[in-house]
Amino acid sequence: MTATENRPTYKYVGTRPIRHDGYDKVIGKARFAADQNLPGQLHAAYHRSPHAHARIVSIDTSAAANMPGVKAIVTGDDFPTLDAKHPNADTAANVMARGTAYYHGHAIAAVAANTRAEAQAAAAAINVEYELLPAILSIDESMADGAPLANETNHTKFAPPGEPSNFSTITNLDRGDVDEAMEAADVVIEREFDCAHVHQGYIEPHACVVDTGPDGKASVWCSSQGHFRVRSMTADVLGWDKSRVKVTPAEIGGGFGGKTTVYLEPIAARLSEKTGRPVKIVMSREEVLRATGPAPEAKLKIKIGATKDGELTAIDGWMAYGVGAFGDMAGLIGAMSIASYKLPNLRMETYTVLTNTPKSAAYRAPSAPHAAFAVESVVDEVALKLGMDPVELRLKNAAVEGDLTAMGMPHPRVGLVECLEAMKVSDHYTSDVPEGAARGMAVGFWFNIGEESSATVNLNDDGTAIVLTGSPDIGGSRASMALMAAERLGIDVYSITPVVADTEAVGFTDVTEGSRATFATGKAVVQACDDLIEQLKDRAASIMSVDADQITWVDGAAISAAHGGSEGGEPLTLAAITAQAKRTGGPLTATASLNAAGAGPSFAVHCADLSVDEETGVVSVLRYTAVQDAGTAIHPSYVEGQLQGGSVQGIGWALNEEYVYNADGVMDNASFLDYRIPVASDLPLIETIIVEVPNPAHPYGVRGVGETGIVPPMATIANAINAATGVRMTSLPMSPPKLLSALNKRGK
Amino acid sequence: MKYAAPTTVDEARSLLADNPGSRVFAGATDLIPQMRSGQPEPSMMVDLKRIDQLMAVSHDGGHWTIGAATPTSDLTRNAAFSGMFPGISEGAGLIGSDQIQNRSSLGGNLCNGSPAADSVPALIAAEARAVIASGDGSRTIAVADVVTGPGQTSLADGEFIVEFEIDDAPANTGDAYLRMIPRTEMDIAVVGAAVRLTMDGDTVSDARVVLAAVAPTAVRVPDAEAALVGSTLDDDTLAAVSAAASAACNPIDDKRGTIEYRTQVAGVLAKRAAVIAADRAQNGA
Amino acid sequence: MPTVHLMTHHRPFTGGEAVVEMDGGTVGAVIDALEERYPGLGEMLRAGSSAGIDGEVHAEPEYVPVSPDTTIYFLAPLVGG
Amino acid sequence: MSRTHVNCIVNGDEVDFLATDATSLLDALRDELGLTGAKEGCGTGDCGACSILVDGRINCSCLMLAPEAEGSDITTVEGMADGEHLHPLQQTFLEGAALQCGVCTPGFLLAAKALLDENPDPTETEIRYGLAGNLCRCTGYDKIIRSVQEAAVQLKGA
Repeated sequence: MTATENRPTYKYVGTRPIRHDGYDKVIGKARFAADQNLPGQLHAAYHRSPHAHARIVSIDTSAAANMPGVKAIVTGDDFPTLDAKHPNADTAANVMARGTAYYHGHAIAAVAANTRAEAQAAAAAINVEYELLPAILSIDESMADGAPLANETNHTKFAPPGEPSNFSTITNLDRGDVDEAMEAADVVIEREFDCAHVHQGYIEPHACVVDTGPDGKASVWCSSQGHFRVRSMTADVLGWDKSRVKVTPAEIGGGFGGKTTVYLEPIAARLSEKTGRPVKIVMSREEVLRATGPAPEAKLKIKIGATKDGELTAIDGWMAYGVGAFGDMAGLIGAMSIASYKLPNLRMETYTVLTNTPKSAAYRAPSAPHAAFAVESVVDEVALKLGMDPVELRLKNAAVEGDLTAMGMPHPRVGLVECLEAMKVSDHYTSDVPEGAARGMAVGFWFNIGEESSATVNLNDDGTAIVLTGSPDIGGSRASMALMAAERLGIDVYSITPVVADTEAVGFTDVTEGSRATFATGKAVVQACDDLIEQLKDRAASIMSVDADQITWVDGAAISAAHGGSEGGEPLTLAAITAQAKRTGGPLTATASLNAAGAGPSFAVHCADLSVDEETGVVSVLRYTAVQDAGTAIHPSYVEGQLQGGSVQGIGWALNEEYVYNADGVMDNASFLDYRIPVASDLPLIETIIVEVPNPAHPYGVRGVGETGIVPPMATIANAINAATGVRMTSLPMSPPKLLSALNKRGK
Repeated sequence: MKYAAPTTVDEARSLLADNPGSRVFAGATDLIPQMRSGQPEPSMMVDLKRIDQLMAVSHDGGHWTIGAATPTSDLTRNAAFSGMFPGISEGAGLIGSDQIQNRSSLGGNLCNGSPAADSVPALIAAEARAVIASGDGSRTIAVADVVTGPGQTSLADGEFIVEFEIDDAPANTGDAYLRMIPRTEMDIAVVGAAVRLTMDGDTVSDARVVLAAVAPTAVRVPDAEAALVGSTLDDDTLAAVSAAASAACNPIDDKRGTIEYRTQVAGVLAKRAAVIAADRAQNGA
Repeated sequence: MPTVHLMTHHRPFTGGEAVVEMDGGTVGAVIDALEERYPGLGEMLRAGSSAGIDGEVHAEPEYVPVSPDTTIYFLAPLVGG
Repeated sequence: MSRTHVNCIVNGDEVDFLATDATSLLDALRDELGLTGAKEGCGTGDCGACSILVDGRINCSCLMLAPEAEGSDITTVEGMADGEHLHPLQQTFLEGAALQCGVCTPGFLLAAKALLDENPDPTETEIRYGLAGNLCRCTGYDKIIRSVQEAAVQLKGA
């Protein structure tokens, strides 16, 4: 269902057409990266580090080079070393080790051969001599005084130049007087939390095919959330101009932030250059888990003070995010994502630390889920202690326009209160808790981002249209682009063909991340359509022999005031004008490019009913509802899908997903058998309520919806488990062994 | 690696004898993932699914005969078999997804040698026998004697299981298999428990309790069986069953569960399976 | 004069001041002026490349015009997944 | 490397191909026959993206050796539609927005077809367990389950 604030009624926006790319996806015709093949292509495979941290003394490729079918081998020596300040220096060091392996699974060498089996056999035959270095395998080890360095090239960001460090950021946020406020508080709750590494878990492993020609130009087909970023990263890692790399986006089989960087493309490009043949690389699932992603692990302490009538007066926190072997800002972003409450007094001490584990990658609202798990668990305890309804307590403190976020900036118009009100009256929240079950709820926030986008809209002479954008479609964005163009131009949504164009066919566009595609790229589409409407009015003026300022554009047609305006005269439809395009000045086409400001933050409120088998620690989620402010839902089905998908990823994170490392830093569960993402039988239907508080910075009010849905589930589940058992779980995942152990200790 | 698909048991014997390093397979649902994770490839994979005898399920002469390569979905779909041995059917039906069920077999599940194999405890509780092609003839041993340790069996090179024999369950007998997994499907058992009870009115006259995933092999729990026999499954009995099951555990800590967890939950599942088995013995499956 | 709000890690450069006033016709000009008064701060503000300007978040706001009543919040670069 | 000649029926047509004995049926379908609808998500039978029907039963083609297909009757997602008419499951998946990225969709469609072929009137729980061998990371399964329910209704009415 949708809870809509006063917003205009649209003809196409808010409808649910079958997505344009859907047909190919249900008949097996859609081309994902691994489905691409080129004549004469080779297959490449990796030799990866068996150690979590080791100096590479020597690499002997001679035996491998003489094996059947082998055409070329590359190592770190085949790539330039980028200056430490280069924005892609870490990416370059991650895609192929230079001198040091920083985690188990770090790429050491790659082999191209006639078949994948030959490449794998040769990769295994590469002989590498290592000198073991001390491996840092936890946040505590990394932060300990005198700890060995996880990566000797790392320096702390935002700090004066100094010695290498295990800290990527050490930053604080503060306002007000936290100590005084805690002193004055009637209730103070403090808890410590920890969160294991989790993976984005997209079903499609990373894959690419690259053909580097004799002219030195590389054509790349790959699975990515941003082919322009693949272009720039591939070029940078190889030391090439961007014009040497053309990236054609394949259909992408899930990303969730994990496909916002490169792993394979520069390696395939170099192998292809060396062999003169196209090179295909497809990761195995094991490689995906060992060498890509994951989201950071974290340890957090959160202390909240409140008055006896439920006003949250102060928050004092400590957060450390472990981001793997290369720098990041996860700790700072985690703290900045505390934005749901007024909280006049705030102090956050944050750290981003390195460990000898894979370089972490973005995962849906990156860093916010960890922080929300901690904060929303403590807020739940405050409500319990005060005997207040958890929704009422949150309504009393909910941030509204003008309230400060943790990073200090005031909120623009946001919809948290509306989401809480929608939850309060929802069928779920107003229903009785089922016998033997318990209920929990929590809220979540994500900033959403703008960034650069381009769009080109071409009108065909029969009045149909092509919409070209540079935003890979990871969950229905082509349909959204077509809906916005249809709305603007006043033509049927199925007369529009939305296309994700390659890097040489459309203007630069940033990655599909940060819930920005429908917001920022959508804004570019609308701008291009507005440009076309001006052109159409000019053409209509010519056809009608009136001045252009006499023409208005209404519902897909030009109306001439000189002919009586909307009251009289025949409207000239878009198709009637495009039919005359050749006679009135040529093709009708428009391009818009922008760096979109004003991304609208999005809030979500989730509620779960669950039962706990107190003898085994198994949690069964019985009912789940996700409420979220979408601004405006362009295609409500895919907005619901984002809420549902984010919720379920969060439920998996809450209950079972985790990287299990052994004492040597080797991931023990690198398969979909033992890295347990939720299966269909684990779940109930996920009910959704879309709240629409339009974002004034978007022509249709879009906020972006992709990310916020993963923020509330962990605390929602933890709060419900607490309600069911009286046990406050503070460690993710809340897996059966951990929950049973906590239940055993209950009351002791 | 070569592939061969013999159509007779004798043909399979010859292939194994003539090709050192060869292995038989049915569903390969364990074998292929093991090969992909870097374990050495066999020189030859001998596909047993084209031998009719290994794909047949029959019931006569007071016992069931189940071809070792028969897909477990054939067993779970077999109403007569599932009616007599709901616990065996339950265990067989828990080996992975529907996709896996159409490939996985009792022979493969047993000979993979995993202590967590879901179909094994109830087979042991039913005192099932494995008929093994051996040399030019065959030998028959208890299913309980096939697996000797993780990944290890008592089968010699060139031997393979042809079929399983399970005597009809006596009157007023019921069995049940429960396992604990973190998700609801697709996982390997963290703990499994099979119980088979024969009832005389409200009193247990015969009992078998077998646990999975808590020791190097599936284990029978004589103390739990002793506690059950002669009881009416009162609370004290169930507590004793639980305690005996936990005491029989010798598990490991791994990615799937801790020693503490496995030990405790083994007791819980044994107790719960006993209640279900008794109900089935008295009221039918 | 535009009001500039700084994050905690910027404040060592300003002697702890969280809010400063600084003239300039664009965000870039404001940053240049801040660098002149607080050496080192400018580089840091450009490295952290987002700013909230009168309620809207801008990425790399160098040439965004500011007026005397503009409020600027310098932020860490925001990303997404 | 010697290769085996395999004859089978795929989507109603008699076909033959050559594959090494270690080749998975999935790779043979994709690389030898050009049928790339089935995907490799894990290679270990844990995700179901490679699901196909073999003699009417749902199987993970990544867990089958190519020569095992000899003589069998295989259906891939490319063979689900009847000419220009989509299978009701394909239509309800489209209308119900049951796919986001779409990479798991072929496997889900075939697993759902196998489920409904055997059980035309499944409960929600039966659908969830029947599809538990297919992982989807985008949708949270909600719209997939609803679309299968809708297809079941349509198929019964047909």
